[in-house]
Amino acid sequence: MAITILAPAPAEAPRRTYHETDLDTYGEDEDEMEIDDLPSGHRRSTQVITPGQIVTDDPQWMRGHGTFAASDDASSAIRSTLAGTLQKTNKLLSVVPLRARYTPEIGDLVIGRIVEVQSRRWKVDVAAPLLANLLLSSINLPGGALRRRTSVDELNIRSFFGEGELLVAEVQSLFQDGSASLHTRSLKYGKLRNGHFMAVSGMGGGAGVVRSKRQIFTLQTARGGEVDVILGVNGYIWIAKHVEEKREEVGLNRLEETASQSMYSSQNDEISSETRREIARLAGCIRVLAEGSVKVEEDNLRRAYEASLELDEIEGEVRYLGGERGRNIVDMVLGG
Amino acid sequence: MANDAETGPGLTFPQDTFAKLTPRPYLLAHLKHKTPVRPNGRQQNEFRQPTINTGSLTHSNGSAVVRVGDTAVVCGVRGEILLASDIPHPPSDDLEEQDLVEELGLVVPNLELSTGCSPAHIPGNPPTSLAQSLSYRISAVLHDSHCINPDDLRINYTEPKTEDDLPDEPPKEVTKAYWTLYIDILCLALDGNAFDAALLAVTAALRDTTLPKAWWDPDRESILCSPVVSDSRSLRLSTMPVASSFAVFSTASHLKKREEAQSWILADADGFEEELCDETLTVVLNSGPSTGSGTTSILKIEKTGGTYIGKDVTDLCVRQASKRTSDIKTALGNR
Amino acid sequence: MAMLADRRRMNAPPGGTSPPVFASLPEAKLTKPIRTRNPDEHRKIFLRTGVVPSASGSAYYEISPSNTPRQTLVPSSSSLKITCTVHGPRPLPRNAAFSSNLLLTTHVKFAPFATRQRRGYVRDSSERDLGVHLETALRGVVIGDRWPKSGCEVVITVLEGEEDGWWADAEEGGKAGSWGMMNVLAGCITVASAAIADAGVDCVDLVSGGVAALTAERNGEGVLDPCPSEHDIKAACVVGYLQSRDEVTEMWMKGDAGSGSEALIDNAVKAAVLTRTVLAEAVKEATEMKIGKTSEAAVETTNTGKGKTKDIQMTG
Amino acid sequence: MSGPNIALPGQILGASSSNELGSGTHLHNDQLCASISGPILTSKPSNSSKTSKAPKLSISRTTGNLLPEVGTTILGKITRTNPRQANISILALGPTGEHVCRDPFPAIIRQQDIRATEIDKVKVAESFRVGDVVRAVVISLGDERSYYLSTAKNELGVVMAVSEWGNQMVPVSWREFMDESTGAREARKVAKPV
Amino acid sequence: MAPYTNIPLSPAELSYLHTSLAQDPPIRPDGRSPTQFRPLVAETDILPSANGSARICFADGTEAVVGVKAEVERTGRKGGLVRGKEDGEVEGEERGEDGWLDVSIEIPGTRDDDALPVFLAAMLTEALLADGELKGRLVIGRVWHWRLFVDILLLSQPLSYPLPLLSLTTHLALLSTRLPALISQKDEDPLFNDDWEASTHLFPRQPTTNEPETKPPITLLVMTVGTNILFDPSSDEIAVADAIVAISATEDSKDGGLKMVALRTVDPPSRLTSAGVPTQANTTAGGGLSAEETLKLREKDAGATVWRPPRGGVSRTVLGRMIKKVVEKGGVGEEVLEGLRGVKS
Repeated sequence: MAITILAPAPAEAPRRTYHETDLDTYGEDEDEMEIDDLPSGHRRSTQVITPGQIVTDDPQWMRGHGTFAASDDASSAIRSTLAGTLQKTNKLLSVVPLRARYTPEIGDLVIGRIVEVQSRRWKVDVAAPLLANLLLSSINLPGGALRRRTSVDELNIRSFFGEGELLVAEVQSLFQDGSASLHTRSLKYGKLRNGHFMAVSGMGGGAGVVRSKRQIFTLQTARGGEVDVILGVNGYIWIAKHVEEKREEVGLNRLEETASQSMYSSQNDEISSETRREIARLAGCIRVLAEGSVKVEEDNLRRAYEASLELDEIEGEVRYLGGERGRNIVDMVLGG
Repeated sequence: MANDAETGPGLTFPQDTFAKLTPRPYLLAHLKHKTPVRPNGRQQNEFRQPTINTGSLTHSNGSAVVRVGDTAVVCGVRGEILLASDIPHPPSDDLEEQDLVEELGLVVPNLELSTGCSPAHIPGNPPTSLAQSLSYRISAVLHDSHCINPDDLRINYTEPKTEDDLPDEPPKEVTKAYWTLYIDILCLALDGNAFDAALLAVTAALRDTTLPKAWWDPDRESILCSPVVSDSRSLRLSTMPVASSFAVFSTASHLKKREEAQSWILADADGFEEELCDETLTVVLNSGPSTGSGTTSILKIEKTGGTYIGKDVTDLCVRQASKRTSDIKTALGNR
Repeated sequence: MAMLADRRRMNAPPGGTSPPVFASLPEAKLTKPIRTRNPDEHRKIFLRTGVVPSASGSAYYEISPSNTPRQTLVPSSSSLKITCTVHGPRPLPRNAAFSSNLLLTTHVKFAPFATRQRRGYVRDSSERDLGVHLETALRGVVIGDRWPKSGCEVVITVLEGEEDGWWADAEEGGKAGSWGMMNVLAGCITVASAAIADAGVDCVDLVSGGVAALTAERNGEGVLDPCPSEHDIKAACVVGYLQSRDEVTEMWMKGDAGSGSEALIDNAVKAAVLTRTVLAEAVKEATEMKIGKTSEAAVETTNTGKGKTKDIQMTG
Repeated sequence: MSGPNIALPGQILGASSSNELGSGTHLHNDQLCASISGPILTSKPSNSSKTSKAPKLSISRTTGNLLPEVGTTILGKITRTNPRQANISILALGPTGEHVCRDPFPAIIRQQDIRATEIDKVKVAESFRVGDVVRAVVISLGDERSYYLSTAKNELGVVMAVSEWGNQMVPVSWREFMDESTGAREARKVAKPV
Repeated sequence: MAPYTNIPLSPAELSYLHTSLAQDPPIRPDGRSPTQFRPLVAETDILPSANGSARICFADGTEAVVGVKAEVERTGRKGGLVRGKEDGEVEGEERGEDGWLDVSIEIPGTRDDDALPVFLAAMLTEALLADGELKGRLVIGRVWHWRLFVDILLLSQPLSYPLPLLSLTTHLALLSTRLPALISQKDEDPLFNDDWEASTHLFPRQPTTNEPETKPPITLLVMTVGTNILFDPSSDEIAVADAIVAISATEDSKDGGLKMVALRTVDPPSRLTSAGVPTQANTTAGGGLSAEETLKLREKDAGATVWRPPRGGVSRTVLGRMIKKVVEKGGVGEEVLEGLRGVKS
């Protein structure tokens, strides 16, 4: 059947991820916020606050992000500016939006796409409200650390990164306006090739990529060998064939040479059909996780991948992981 | 100074390159030469000879294609019907007959430059100020010269006698509708002096215009026309306006004293010369429709920019324009 | 029809005007024109390049009406007259982003006097649609990656457009099908290809336009280059065809071809092959002329180069 | 005219294995094809290049080069200067401007690309003035607007200049032009005559 | 989701996608089979004030709404020729006019006169008018006719080429469209029955089964990569398409199969992508090749190892195969129509 047409259904209630189940006791009472019971830190209440709603008028709390004090309220009242959930950090109350653009923070591992090439820097889309900067001086140049940055590099700037190209980088610093400055001065950062890009929502709210132990990991797939997954904190994801670095064969000086040869290459290596299929399967897993409002992180992804293989064995192989099959995978992931 | 010729390799540039890099000195060098001749090979007072083709557009009542050097203009005249009953403010009775065309807006000339005719006129934009002013100037010439006879545009109807009429009163003739002439001028290639070429195309197209026989059909309460060619009639132009434009090239600059400046009058400037000239003069002469007929009168003298053109120069230009006018009439008369 | 007043143009009288309505008179002898050509014969095409010197490339395309004597004021069969100018490759406008390819844009406009119904000066949707078709036909032909950071504008003015049907039929069913547009598109493709070649932009091939139709009068048998006033068209197809690669960059087909769609496409390609001979001839001729000119010019510069040098020095 | 053999775009010129790719051609299905219309030029393989043994086929461009490329020598006019760079409009391509551009291409000469030596001491204002005609070479396609040019060679630099008094000047040294009617000297990056 | 939707993909991505899709069988990024559509949610009769309406949305949030409104209009005459009484005015079947169908498309982020909505509207219009039946149904009499306004709204940013979505929604909306029943005589000033129950479907239905006897056409987007033919391409897939064709098909009243009524090639965006640089020609490592040598290298590579925008067009055989896949018995077109049959209001 070429086409599946579904009847419209009312919007599904947001799914709760397994580690949040212990919070179920909060917010049961619609009218009253049990702020005191809310644990401090990165846990949030499950109750949704709407813009303008009074969060509290208890004077013990301080106003954090996503809140404001209206002039005609009692001086202690705190109102929300967003639709989101409440988060408490000691005495600071902030509202975390349900869905928002990524807000860069120093040290974040992000994936970005070059939007504009300027004379000494690039403008990079990292799904944040403002474009990030990547300075020519913040990238690894072929030839190693000793190589001097000459004006020739400025003339060749487009051969490092051109418009549309993807890179993985770290947020080095933030500007006054909140935009990020990136760097790629590590061998694990740099230009991306040999794979597939996808975007889900990133840190800032909603399901999507979250900050976790590891953003970059390698998965041993069933048939397609090793596949690298890079989960950018900004919600941009790269799934690519794992390419072994040939460390042993070359000496120290030559290492730099080989690294530089491929460092800014846009030429893909040979990738087998099996690997491509596994990359597509992983992409499908990420998509069902995101659509099922489950956090996209290493453990969940591994579980989803296993689940998809299991389902293939039980129900026969289905390459397209959407609809019913997708929901089953999400259930299996949440089931642990 | 002779050794200077060897000083720079730049000085053996091809002519086109010279013209592009240093246009003013290039033109100046030509005009200051012992036997001055313009870069385009013409004499100072020499106009480009037009070629005129009429009647090539099948959907127009009249049309003309005019090529003047590398400037090419197409003009199509299309007649549509304006019902007298649709006119919101009917003309008052004391209106001079000859002003009727202008009053009712029966002639609608529009000049379009955005046809890709030159790199500077790329379509997709509203008409440039140049295009707007050219349309307006052509409209003004057509109205001021009264070259179109309002009677040619009337569609009259003789009302049948009714019983109320007095028996010996002559049958009453009323104008039920007017022909409106849409004059659409497209510049296909532009190399300077669009106005002369456009006006020439308009007059040639108007001379070529035939309007179908039209009558009021009382049953249908509308105007009907005859599709038969032999029923149609030509527009009779009572006068023929011809434009001749001149440009002034001057060495005047803020670094020089005014007396040291030199100036040249260039007839029918091309695109390259127009770029370098600030002062222009256009003379429109009006005369009888055919060769040698009627007296020639000055319809318009338009001058823009600069301070060089005085009484004497104007006089000279008018004389050259007069010669130009008779040339044009010969060219037109041949068809 | 009353047009919106446009302050930048001369406008129609406020009362609004309407095109003349013709009476059917016995002496007018109105007969629908009949195709006299063979079904696989193309009308004669006139094509010449280099008609607008100030443009990088240009061409003029004409199909003259097939029947000659004219007794009625409204022509029975239409003709096609198209001019095309190409500007570029040239630098992109100031605000444009970097592009590693040639950015080709097309612009198709009918002259106000191009069709029986007078057209306005602002592009209408059918003209924009033609522009998109033409862009599709041309983008596959130019080798864009050889012209980084540059743009190329293809501007087409249709001086005379093909009719959509016989004018006296028009009152019944209005302007049905707008079949004339397909002939106009085929003309636009051919003339643009000539103008692009004239401008010296790298192309993988010459692209020529061809039209074929299935008509009611010939049961199932297709005709090449249909003149809409001579037929009752059921389905028609335009292609932009690359003969040396046997590829199609643009195809536009509509109407009820039933099972004959494949034959219809083949016929359209046949028509495009016929146009291509004219196109190739015109491009070749123009190239020969240019070679002649440049060699002459080369001789001239060497002779006059010194003389001009002196002229310039005199101004110092 | 019994002119040369003219190729049309799309025309097959031969197998790509036995012919070397030249300008104005492209490859399609192992065939070398013309991509512009013009006379076919065949050049013998040069002995120095080891890679190509086949003759090189190219189509001569009747329109001349259309775009500046890296390595193209150009002629242009200075439109603006500031301490870091000079803005210039490219008006013609080729060492003597054989091909005139229909539209000017915007370009810049950075301060460090003006001279080959003593780069740090070079001042833009002592090298170019607005209106100077300059010969330069393209060193980069640059950003979305400007090409990057260099005059860091003897034969590159200002070839024609007008003095403050509006008179044509003549070059008198590698760094000066002179107005012969006033005798005044002005500093420039002078192109060495070739 | 991405704030800059019009940035091109990187050459490495394009190359990866293209080779994946060119495999046999093709590997689509979301694992679909070549003829598989993304699942969609559809319903009809969602706008009570319209004569007919429908809504379709994709899982990624793309959503389209179509409303059909019919108005009564006097049939006018513009120019041309009037036949005199002596000719004996032909009293025949009145034919509808193309101008009576008014399709307008609104896509967020584009203007009404942008190329995309103009092109899409023209394509949908010509498919609807192709067989002349629809406009014939708009005739009320000699003097009056219906004028049909089909307003198509894309509610979200177009994440992929929105044509199939809009076409399927339009199909459903027209199927559900009803016109009030006429009470007055043919050429009188028209008067209608205000009972909605008495209204008739624009596409008449069998009285017993309530199944439509004829159906409006559907327009499908088909793309090729190499020799593979893919249906309902996503935006990533379109970015590397060698050729894209929109094919409109409708049910053939004669044999119950499908027939093609319109076809248009769509300019593949892949032609405007930037080419990749082969590692050999990469200048970042210093040294590097001259401009001419780089060009030669790229030309010889011809997209084999790095991405190069496709050149030329599509062969006639591939075109023929695409048409066949849509209209053949048991082909994709039939399956789509079958799927749409199940949509309830």
